[in-house]
Amino acid sequence: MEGVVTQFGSLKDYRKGGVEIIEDDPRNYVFSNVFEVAEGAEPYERIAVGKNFEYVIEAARAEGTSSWFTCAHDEFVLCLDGRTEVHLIKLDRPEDYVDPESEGAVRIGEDTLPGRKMGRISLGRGHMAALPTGAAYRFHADQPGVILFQTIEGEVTVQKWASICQTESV
Amino acid sequence: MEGVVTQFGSLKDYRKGGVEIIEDDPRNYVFSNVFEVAEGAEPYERIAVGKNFEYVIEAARAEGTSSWFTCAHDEFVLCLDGRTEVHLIKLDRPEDYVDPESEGAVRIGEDTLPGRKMGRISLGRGHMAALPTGAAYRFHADQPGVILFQTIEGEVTVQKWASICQTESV
Amino acid sequence: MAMSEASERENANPASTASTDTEVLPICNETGYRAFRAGGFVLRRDEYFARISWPGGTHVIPVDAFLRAAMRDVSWGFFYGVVNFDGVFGTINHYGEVTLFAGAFNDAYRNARRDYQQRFRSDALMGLLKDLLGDWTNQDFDPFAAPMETGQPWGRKNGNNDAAIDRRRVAARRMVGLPGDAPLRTDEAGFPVNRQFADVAQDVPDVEVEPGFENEVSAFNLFAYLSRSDVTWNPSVCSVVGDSLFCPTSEEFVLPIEHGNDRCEWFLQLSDEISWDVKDKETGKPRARVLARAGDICCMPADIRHQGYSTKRSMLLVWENGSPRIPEMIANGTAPVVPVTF
Amino acid sequence: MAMSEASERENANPASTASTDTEVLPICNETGYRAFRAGGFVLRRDEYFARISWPGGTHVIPVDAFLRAAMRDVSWGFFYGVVNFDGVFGTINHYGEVTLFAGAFNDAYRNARRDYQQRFRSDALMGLLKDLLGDWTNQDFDPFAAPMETGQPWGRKNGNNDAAIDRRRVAARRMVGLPGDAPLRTDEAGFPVNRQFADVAQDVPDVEVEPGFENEVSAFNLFAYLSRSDVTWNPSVCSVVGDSLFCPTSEEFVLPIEHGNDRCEWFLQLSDEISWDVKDKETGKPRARVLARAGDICCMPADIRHQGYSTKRSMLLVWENGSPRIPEMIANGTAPVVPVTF
Ligand SMILES: [Fe+3]
Ligand SMILES: [Fe+3]
Repeated sequence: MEGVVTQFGSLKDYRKGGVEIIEDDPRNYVFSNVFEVAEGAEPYERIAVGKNFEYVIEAARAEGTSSWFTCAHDEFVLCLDGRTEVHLIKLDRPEDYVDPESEGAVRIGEDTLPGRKMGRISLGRGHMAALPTGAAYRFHADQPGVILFQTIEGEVTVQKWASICQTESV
Repeated sequence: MEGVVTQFGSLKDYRKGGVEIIEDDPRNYVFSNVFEVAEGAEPYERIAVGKNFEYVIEAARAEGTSSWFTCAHDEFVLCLDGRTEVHLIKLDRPEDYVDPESEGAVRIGEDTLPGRKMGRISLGRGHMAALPTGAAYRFHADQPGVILFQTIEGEVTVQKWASICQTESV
Repeated sequence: MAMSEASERENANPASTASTDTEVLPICNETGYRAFRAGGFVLRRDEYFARISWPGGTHVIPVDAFLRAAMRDVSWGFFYGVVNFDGVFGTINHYGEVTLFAGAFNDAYRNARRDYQQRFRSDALMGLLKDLLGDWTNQDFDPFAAPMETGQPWGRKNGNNDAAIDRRRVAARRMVGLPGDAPLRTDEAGFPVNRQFADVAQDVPDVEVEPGFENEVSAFNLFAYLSRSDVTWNPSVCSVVGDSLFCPTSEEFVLPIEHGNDRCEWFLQLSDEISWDVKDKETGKPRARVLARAGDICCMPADIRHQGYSTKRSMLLVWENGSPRIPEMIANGTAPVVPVTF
Repeated sequence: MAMSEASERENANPASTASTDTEVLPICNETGYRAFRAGGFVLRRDEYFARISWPGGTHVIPVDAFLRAAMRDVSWGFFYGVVNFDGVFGTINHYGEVTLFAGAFNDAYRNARRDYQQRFRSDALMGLLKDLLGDWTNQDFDPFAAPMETGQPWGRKNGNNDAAIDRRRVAARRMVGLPGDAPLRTDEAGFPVNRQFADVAQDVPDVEVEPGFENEVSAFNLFAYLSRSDVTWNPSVCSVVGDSLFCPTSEEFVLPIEHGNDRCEWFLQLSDEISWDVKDKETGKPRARVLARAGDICCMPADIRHQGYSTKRSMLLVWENGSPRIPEMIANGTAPVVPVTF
């Protein structure tokens, strides 16, 4: 189709929609925008933008190099803006870093981890990568970008719904 | 279009629909079927099947020769079944038969009327004829048929809504 | 479901002080369509939808449905009563003035006080809607036609179809076919028999006229006349007794509006069948479903809205009372809701 | 707006004692279509409409809308919660059993006690609906496609389009593109880039894998994957964390159903924009309108029904929780209406 333009958002260029009320409370829709959330976030602060029982979607600003994370279950990361590198290490003893029965990612306070290098992924916009159980992962972005996690609520999950969500009818 | 069949009703072949109620009174719809009404009618009995303030639609069974009618305003007749002849006479003194200020048709009890012959129309199914002001008219049908009048309520108008209209949900 | 000549005349009311604040907005570079503003309402179209906004609200209607509805509203001169384009948006005729509304006949909008309306001079809003129809109708789409008779309305601006949307509705003064009155329809005049009425007899009444009565003795084949209608859901006056108007029409697919009656309206089904959805005029709640087959006659009460469905193209005689005293009676609440009680 | 693998499995519940009384009726000579019966419901189609009847009532739905809705209901295995084909007719999923209803989510029908419903074994009703879709879909019509991508559904029986209606919905077990999991979409596999996503980059992530980690280190271009979707409004599972299902989909024109949620459902708009009409689940009264643009994320509460409008084909990530304990919580009323309070 001639001249078709698919509008993806970015940190620098997003237009937020919103909830227009007829008879309801806008809070019921838990409406936010991941670029706006990432704009106001610290690098790699994992802010919940969606929550369904224990499951969450976290949005993060990718900027510079993150600390290492690990998790006792699969997670997935989706790049929505910029270019982000994912570094993966197979931990020798993941249970030293995360309770195997636990849920959600944990942040590791060390820079060098005992394990084997699994690989490196460079994610562009729209790319999704697996963050497999038992791996440690960290990110690097030369320029600010936005990534999204499909995971479970855990100790790294930041919840500040009242400050990110729409509370009044547009 | 191949095999298209347009369904017109007739005295011998009509299928009545009806009102299916969700929350209402079927009487509000004044629902009847002109073929059913004509089926149960005397020849040329002009039974109101529609009424809107003073205006009416009358249905009649056309069968044999009718008496003469006249009217102080235009009327129209529509043939819905069979073949009906309309005979028209320009009355010399219409005011002898109908009050010029009156509404609705009047039946004339005479067989021979003083006036000039205007013409004769043979109506088939779907044909409509004018019954102009100041004319006398009568009908002849060899076989039973159905005609409809667009007119105003008058002395010949028979109203028996309760016996022709739907009163219960189908 | 038809309009009277009276209401057409009343559309031009020079004494009206209602708003004339309408505006044709620039062409959108992306879609090629113009936007249109009537007071606080802005109407835009894109590839698929008409998008309506007003202070405090927005609404979306698929553009096929929107154009079909707008075409009837324009063709009928805003019509009797309420023309609901759908459950939210529409017009109310005040005979000389017209209200454009959002949510005015929708319980939820009203209860939440989210309904919005503005009143315009009829001629001002009519001009805007005609411009809108001209701009938004592409060359392949005929908003008067049944879906099997027309192309699609979708996509970016692609030509015009002024021939379709500028069709003049014919109104007989006394009866179709009388000398000097509305003419019969013929192949030569551009009215071929519709594919769905291919079997309808085209015979003419046998008329013997004595000299001097050529203007009085007259008959025509109404069914043949209707078989040559080139539009759907567009009643036109065929015979007139005072304010009593026989307005037959040919119907196929779905009546493009929910017509909110302001008075009683009669339907005589001349051929085939139509199903009618009947909802409460004010709230939109379903009240009844009417199945009308050939020979069935019934009245739509004054407090309902109705929408019809006709698979086989059918002939419907809409019977209206166009008396100018009825708008007054409606205004002061003395018009009856049902025409007959028994 | 997606379904879980779990609910698909639950569709076959051999212990169910619900009705299996369904029947394929003979072909209608006039239209060429079969009729179908499920208990007291009889479904017929003609040139323009699906006509539904049940003891005490009838209903008409334009057949394009009906086929698009039925296609989703079948493809989703009756789905979570309520699938409203329109304001009157639809299905309720009980996970192994399914209710067919008329008026059950319509105030007027319920208050007048004119609503009607019957419960069936899911596999029995699913078989009937698949037969119906096969019979009622003509060769030119694709009920999964956007209007600008398909021919019309109208007219008498005219061939079949089994290829369109038998498309298999792909569900990833872990993530699309992992070895042995749901494959990527390519030209060769019959998934060209959709015309509306012609500008979407088809680059692939740069993946360096150390030997032995080929099953672990994996990434794919989700946007490219979605740009090659050949259907609209048909979420499919792309990545799975326990019961957390990412079910992205491409959307164009109108969501063919009003989806009545039985649980919270999240929408992350990945590209372009969708407008959502939100109505009360039980009564159908309008509650809100949500405009979602790229990057917007929001939740549909469990007590609403929603219908979306997307002009430009857009990418929507539907996020579902497919936990088998949720149907129990819904049944005993302990499932939350909103996912987060703040
Ligand atoms: Fe009407
Ligand atoms: Fe949904």
